Amino acid sequence: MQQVYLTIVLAPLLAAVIVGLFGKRIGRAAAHWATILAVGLSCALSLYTLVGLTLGTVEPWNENVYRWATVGGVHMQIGFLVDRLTATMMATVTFVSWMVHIYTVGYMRDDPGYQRFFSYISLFTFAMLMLVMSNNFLQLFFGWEAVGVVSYLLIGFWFKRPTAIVANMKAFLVNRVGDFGFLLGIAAIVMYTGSLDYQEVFSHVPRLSGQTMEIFQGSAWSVISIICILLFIGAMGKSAQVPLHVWLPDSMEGPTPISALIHAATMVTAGIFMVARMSPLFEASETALSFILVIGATTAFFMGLLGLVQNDIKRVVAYSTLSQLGYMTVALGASAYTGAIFHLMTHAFFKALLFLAAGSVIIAMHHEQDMRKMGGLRKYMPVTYWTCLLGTLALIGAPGFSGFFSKDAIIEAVHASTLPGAGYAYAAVLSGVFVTALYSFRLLFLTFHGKERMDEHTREHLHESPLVVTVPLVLLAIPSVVIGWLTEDSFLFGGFLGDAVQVLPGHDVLAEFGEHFHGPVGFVQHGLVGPAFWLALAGTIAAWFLYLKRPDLPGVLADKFSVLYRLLVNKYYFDDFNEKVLAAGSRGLGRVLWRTGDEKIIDGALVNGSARVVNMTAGVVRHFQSGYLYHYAFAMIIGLTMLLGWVLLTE
Amino acid sequence: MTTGMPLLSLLIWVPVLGGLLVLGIDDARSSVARWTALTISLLSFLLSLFLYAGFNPDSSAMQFVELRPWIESFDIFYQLGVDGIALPLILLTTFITVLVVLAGWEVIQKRVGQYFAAFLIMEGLMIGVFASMDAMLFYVFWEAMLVPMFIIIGVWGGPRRVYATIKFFLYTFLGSVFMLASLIYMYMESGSFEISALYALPLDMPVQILIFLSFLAAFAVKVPMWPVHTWLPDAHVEAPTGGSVILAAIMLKMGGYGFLRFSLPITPDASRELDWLVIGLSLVAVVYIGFVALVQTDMKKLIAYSSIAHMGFVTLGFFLAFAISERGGNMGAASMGLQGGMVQMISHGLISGAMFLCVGVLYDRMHSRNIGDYGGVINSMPVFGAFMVLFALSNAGLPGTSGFVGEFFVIMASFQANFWYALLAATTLILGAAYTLWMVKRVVFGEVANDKVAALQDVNRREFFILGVLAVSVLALGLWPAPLTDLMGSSIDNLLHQVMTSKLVP
Amino acid sequence: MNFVSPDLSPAYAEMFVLTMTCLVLVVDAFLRDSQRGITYTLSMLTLVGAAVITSQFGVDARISAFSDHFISDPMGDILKLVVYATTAVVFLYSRDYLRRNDIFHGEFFVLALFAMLGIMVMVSAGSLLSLYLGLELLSLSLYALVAFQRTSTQGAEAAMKYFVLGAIASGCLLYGISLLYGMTGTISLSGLAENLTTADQFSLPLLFGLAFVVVGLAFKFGAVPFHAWVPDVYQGAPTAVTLFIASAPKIAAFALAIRLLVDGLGDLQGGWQDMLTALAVLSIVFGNLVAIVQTNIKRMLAYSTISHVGFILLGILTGSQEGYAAAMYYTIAYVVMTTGAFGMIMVLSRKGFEVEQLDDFKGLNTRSPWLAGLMLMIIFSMAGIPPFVGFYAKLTVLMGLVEVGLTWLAVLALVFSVVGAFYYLRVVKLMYFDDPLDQGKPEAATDIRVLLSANAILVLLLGVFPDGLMSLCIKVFQ
Amino acid sequence: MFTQILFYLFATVLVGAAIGVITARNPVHSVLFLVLAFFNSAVLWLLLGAEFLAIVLVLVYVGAVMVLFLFVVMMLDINVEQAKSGFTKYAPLGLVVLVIMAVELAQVIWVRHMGMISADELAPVAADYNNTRELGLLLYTDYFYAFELAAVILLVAIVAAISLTMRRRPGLKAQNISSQVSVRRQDRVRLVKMDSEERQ
Amino acid sequence: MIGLAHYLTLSGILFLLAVAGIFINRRNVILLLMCIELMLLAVNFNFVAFSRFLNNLDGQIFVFFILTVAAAEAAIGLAILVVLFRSKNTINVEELNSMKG
Repeated sequence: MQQVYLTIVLAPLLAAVIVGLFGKRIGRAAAHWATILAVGLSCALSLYTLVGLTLGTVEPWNENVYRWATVGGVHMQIGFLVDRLTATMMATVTFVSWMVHIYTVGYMRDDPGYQRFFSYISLFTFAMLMLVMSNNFLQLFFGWEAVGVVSYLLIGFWFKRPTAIVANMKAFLVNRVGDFGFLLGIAAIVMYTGSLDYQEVFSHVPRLSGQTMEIFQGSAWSVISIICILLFIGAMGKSAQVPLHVWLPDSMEGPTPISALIHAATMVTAGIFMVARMSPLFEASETALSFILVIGATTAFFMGLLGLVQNDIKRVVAYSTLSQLGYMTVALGASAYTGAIFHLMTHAFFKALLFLAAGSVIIAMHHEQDMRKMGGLRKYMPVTYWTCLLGTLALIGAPGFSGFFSKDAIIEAVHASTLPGAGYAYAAVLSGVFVTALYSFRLLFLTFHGKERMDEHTREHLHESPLVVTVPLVLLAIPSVVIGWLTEDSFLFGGFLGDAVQVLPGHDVLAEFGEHFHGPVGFVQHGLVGPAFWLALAGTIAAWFLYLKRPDLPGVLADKFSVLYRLLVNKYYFDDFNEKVLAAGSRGLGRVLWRTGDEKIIDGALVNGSARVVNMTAGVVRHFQSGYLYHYAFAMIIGLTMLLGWVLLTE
Repeated sequence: MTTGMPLLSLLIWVPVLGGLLVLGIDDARSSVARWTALTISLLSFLLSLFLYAGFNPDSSAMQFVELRPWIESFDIFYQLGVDGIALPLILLTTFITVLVVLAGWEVIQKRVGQYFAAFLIMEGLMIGVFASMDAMLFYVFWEAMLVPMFIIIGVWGGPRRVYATIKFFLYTFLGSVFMLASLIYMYMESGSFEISALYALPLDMPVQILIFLSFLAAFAVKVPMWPVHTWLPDAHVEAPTGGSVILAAIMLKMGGYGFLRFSLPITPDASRELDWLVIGLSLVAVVYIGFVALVQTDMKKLIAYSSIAHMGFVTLGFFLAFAISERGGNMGAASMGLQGGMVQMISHGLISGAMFLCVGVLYDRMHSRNIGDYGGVINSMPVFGAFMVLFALSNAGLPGTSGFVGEFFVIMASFQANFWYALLAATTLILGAAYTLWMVKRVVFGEVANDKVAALQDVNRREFFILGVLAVSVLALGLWPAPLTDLMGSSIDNLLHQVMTSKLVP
Repeated sequence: MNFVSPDLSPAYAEMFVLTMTCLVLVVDAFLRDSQRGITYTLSMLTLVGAAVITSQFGVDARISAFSDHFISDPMGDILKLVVYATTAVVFLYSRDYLRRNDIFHGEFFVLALFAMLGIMVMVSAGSLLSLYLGLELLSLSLYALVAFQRTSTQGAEAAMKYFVLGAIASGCLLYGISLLYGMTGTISLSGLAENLTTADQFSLPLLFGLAFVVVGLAFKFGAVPFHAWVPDVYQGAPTAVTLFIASAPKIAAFALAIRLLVDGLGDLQGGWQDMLTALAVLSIVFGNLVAIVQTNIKRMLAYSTISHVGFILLGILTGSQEGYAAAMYYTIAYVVMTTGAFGMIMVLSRKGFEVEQLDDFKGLNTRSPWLAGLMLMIIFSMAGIPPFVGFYAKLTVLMGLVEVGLTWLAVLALVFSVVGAFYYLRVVKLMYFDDPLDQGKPEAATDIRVLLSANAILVLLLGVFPDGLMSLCIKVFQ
Repeated sequence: MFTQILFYLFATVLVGAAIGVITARNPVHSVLFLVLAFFNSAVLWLLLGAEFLAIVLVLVYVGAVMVLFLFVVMMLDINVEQAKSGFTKYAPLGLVVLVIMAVELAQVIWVRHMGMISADELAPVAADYNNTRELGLLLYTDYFYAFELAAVILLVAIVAAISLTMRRRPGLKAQNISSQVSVRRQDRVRLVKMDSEERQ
Repeated sequence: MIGLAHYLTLSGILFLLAVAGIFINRRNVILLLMCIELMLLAVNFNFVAFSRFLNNLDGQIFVFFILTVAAAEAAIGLAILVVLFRSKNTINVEELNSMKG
């Protein structure tokens, strides 16, 4: 199987390298064919693997490919761990990626950086696969940063746009903050287990659970909690959890396929995947789980709220992504790892769908993204509209749609959780459902329904997107609708992920939950009576009322609750804080250290100062050489006197 | 082990004598000078490959040993040899020199022969430093190096070159005279300048501390460590591209090498006693310099500051062993720290060299190093932009590039020494990315800033080759550092053993 | 009382030089100005002959002659050979220079040879009297040489200063000698040494005598605070004379120190060590500092000499054989470097263009890369940068210091050599980094160029292979 | 007793003469005071029994060297008024140094010599002792080498004096081309930096 | 009796006066030359006295040579003086400072 896995990983890389280096020479068509074929191959093989693993025809795989380095007795390897969890991720990643590749052919048709774009997204696929298929922390970190870099490149794809190149730097730096914690977490792991290999590390967990370390003098911190929290800080960066979420909305500066691929479906879920992968570790630390729970819940609710006031179509989707990532994180905190992964998967499909639909709209609107200038697009772009509607329904968790299964499972899991913070989390995710429905339908109504608010010229050219755009929409809409039916049972309750996810018996909220329900139908029945469904419905109705029935109301509300409104519009002032306090502070500090520390004190006072002192002394001393004979003689006589005096004194 | 050929001597003297040869070629025949210089540098590179081929990485002993009497009156020998610590640095030296010769190919138009001669002579002397097994021989090479560097910066440098080069010279000279005093003192105690004899010399704690401090003065200036770093930005800014490259890629490594070869094994107890000092200064370098780099407006200065910060990792990695052993930690981690420092040196050699070459490429076209004069370079120079971004990312320690490896090892190791060490060291993840990418953002990306930028020509074949070779090495080392770490492994372990053995007289 | 005819063989060289000098004097008196070449050739022959004789009659161990007034030993032989070589180099460098300045007179050669004879006498002195006479022979010739260019106001002024201060110094020296004589009753160095072993070493009059003697010695060296003549004489004298004064007499001063302090007053080491320490420290500090602010190259080199003298004194004050050897090595290295430096100044001078100011070195690398390269080596050698001989000179001295436990002095000396590096670097800076003020190419004769090259390359070669000279110096003190 | 009186008498005059040498305004007076000092010294040396040296001092020194001095002083015809500048502000410092030195010398001669300089009696001499003869014997045997050197020194003095002072054609006002050509810019042209004048 | 110390004292006074003459007076150079003669006289006193009290003729021989050398020295000194006067037209010590620093 190693060849298969290597092929899965290397095919996109190879395509990326070829297209990247020789893109200009081989031309556009060759570029997209090369990458699409390569990623398609990966996708096919990933599906083959997934199916094989599901059916049991393929054994889980955990072997090293090559030795990266051996340092200080630690063997650092590059290798693959392929089990059902990995395979699920592989399949999701490659499938979404493949769709995006195809979609890009249409979306980027006229862009001068066509080849470069294909190279990047192929490279991204490679990096993401390295991340998910890794069997050790080193490679995980490699993939982790590599996806970050590709994301950096892609957000800044239109490098002429000032906003884009600010956004990509911001994305990279904020991610780096997360990685900072992540790397320290890895360091802690190496310290306490002496290994980077997952299995070996996990085998040390029982030994570690009692250990403490001193961070401040005399304080004892649980080692495992420290490790988990540090790792989770990494996940917060990558999966855009509060307060490291600030980069994600800005990342919408990148082309839409990127938003779909990276900033909705795959990269941002890396953190979720990572925590799930590390479940044996996280299970050992309730502190860390509580922390995750609270962070996730905060993100889920408060980021959703921001979606309400955004006018940029992609930004709404982006905030929705943030909020959904919060849901996944909450699931992790509640030990419902499978729930998180399940939501990850469903979300990947419907969110990619939503993004691509938004992209389709944007194409039609000639790269206009402001929803206030849209409206009534339904009749011009029916395919887009219908797929978008399906995606929206999935997102808000309409019963029967894929999002319903995963989201309900999460809500129930949180409900069942007994960890500190679970109550807050439950309240947050429930209210989140309402908010989700509200902003989702707000988007739908503002875009596709109501008055046509675009200018004449645009209206005349409105038409449905070409097939390369709509086909992926349709292909993504299918799983968005049905995947829950197909997989819910085995995924959530059937132990599909097997040993890949470990849950302590006391934490196993999903199992508890699963005992009451049997099959998707049961699940749907349960959902119809739960509070979530009613909240979603309420949200939908509210959206209808506010944006179709009384379009003047939102403005009135905004005036009335202007404090709250400004808070939301300014995104809780996170950006301002970062820009005005952190960034400006750093620059100010740097300037002080440079101008004062380096230039004034070290260089000015010490280095040049001593040079000046030497020079001044020399300037003074030279006057002893006055040119007068009697001074010279005097000096000699004084010297003589000194010598004689010295003899007298020491004798 | 010995191939019968005095390979190390050849490596030292071929470039030196070749340099003298090139020196004799007058300006009228500058292309002869260029080709001769290139041939000689390639020859040295080839020789160093032979060295690599014949090296046995499993042995920690000195290999390719040559021993000849030199100054018999004082038992000073012409004694050469390499171990796993010196060899990579020698390879780096010969490799970079080839690139530097190429980099100066068209750019240098005045006193061509002298220019290339200076670099070739530098090369020989630098190899001499790495290959010396006799402390006095080491010192002679160490100091002699100042002369060509002084000339390089001063003759082909920028407008403030005089200030920069004299500052550079006096700074480093002042640092190394203290080392000389220590060496003489130890000679008086042991009767030999042989480095291995100095290892075996028992020393009292107060003496060790003095010796340690004097070594610190020499090496810290070279590395350079905060607060004796201020010569570096000036020197870099004023030096011609080739000079900056050599300075950053190799000369800074001398300091690190000195710590490994002298400070740690000769004064292990003082190192243990004063490890906080070095670690503290290293961390200051990482954090403080990181902030300073952030606000630079001159590209070369920015890279120079980034060099200081990166070299902070080297010294940090070297001195972790004591804290680790005091915590009863795993000595593997100590070795990881040392290895990390070494890898960081090699990698920094490649990356900083590449960064300076990139700036050189721009400078040759625009005659400005000011970040504000650029913007949107990638529009007119896409290939160059790609290289620049790649090197910038490696500079920021991206996994998969060599810049990551050393930092990774050092952070791993420092965590085992002290949580806070690791925490501060890891800030480089953020700061390093911040200052590098911010520069990239302002220089490479964006709308074309002005007509001059719009008129820029993309890299030519020669430049493409240089940057390409460096890019490949940076990636190769990042994706598979094992060959390098294996090369050093046993020597590092041997060194660690030496460092952990107290020399105090019981 | 019968007259015992003394064995003259140890002094053959001196006799030869004296005879030849008289011959030169007489021959020159009958020559027309256009025939001065003969004087020059004869003087060179004198040196060659002296070298042959000295090497032929060289001794392996110390012998004394002329009732102990004369000593012949290996150190003396080596020093004499160096002096011959130095003088020859001086003559060669000076020839064109003298011609250009219309002072190509026989007296120059005669006086220089007399001065050299004085040095030889000092080198071989076995008593305080012959030391004194040798010193005066040297000094009187030098006084005259400094004023030799009679049209030069500065030369006369310098000569006057040199003369007055020199006379004061020899007055002090004599006063010291008189005290030493009074306390020991002998003026022979060996007798002095013999009497001192029994005498009370801490007797105040003896130490006073020592102090006075040290003054004379320090003056000859040009050590601070008895250095004041050095810059003025270096600047004021014609460069040819400066070259001579800067080189050969330093060997005499070294010999004076060894003969007087080591051979004669070795037992008073406790006394003179401290005195020399003070002088050395002052010299190194003052010389290096004031050199920084100089604009005249000759004057700068004068201060540089003062600092070098400090190093030589450091070697002597160790009181160990290694230290003496180091000082000797340093002295010889210094002489090699300084002849090169002044030789360069003369080579660069042209008819009507005297290189005096540091700025005259500007852009030398563009005008003549080869000469610039040579000067570079000399300058870096003076700064003590390996692989040039100046480094090893410093190194041996420092090793001597550390060996006797004077590490602090070593460190101090090192730190100030860093300060000193600054003004040396400035010369390199002028030559390499600056643009030339004029484009004229140096027009020195081929033999002078060859000699200059050899001189500078010797600076390098002695650095790359330092052992030969070093072991020679060590051997003579064993 | 008589010798004591003689000693004090001549010593006093000697010191007085020495003071005269350094304080006389007119150089001619100084020379004459110096001559007086030498005469007194010669007498004191006679008291010590160094007859030969006493005679030499008078004959050689006073007779030749001092005359030479006088000659030069007269020849150069120095303006007495111009040369009269007296003591300067450094004089107090100089006096301090002198006092210190005097104290130091007094220490070694009178206070702390530890008996080494306390000899009161001249060594007795034989009846047929002839100072000149004894010196002569030594001079041409043991001091043969030194004697030769002294001769060389005198030769040097001759050569030097002649070469320095002999002018081949006195009074010739010839043009010195070399010195004209070698004039440097800074010897001739003085660049003066001035503020430009205010416009009226 | 008149002892050795008396002579040494006398010599010391002469020496001091010579020194004083050198740097207290700032008149012409000839005076400096005379002070040097005075200094040598002091030295000679020392030698003669020591020689007599030690009953050792070396000292007197030394004086003989000092006298010789002093004569030569005076000749050269005066010759330089003449040269100086010719070129500068002054022998005022105050004006001999064209080189300094």
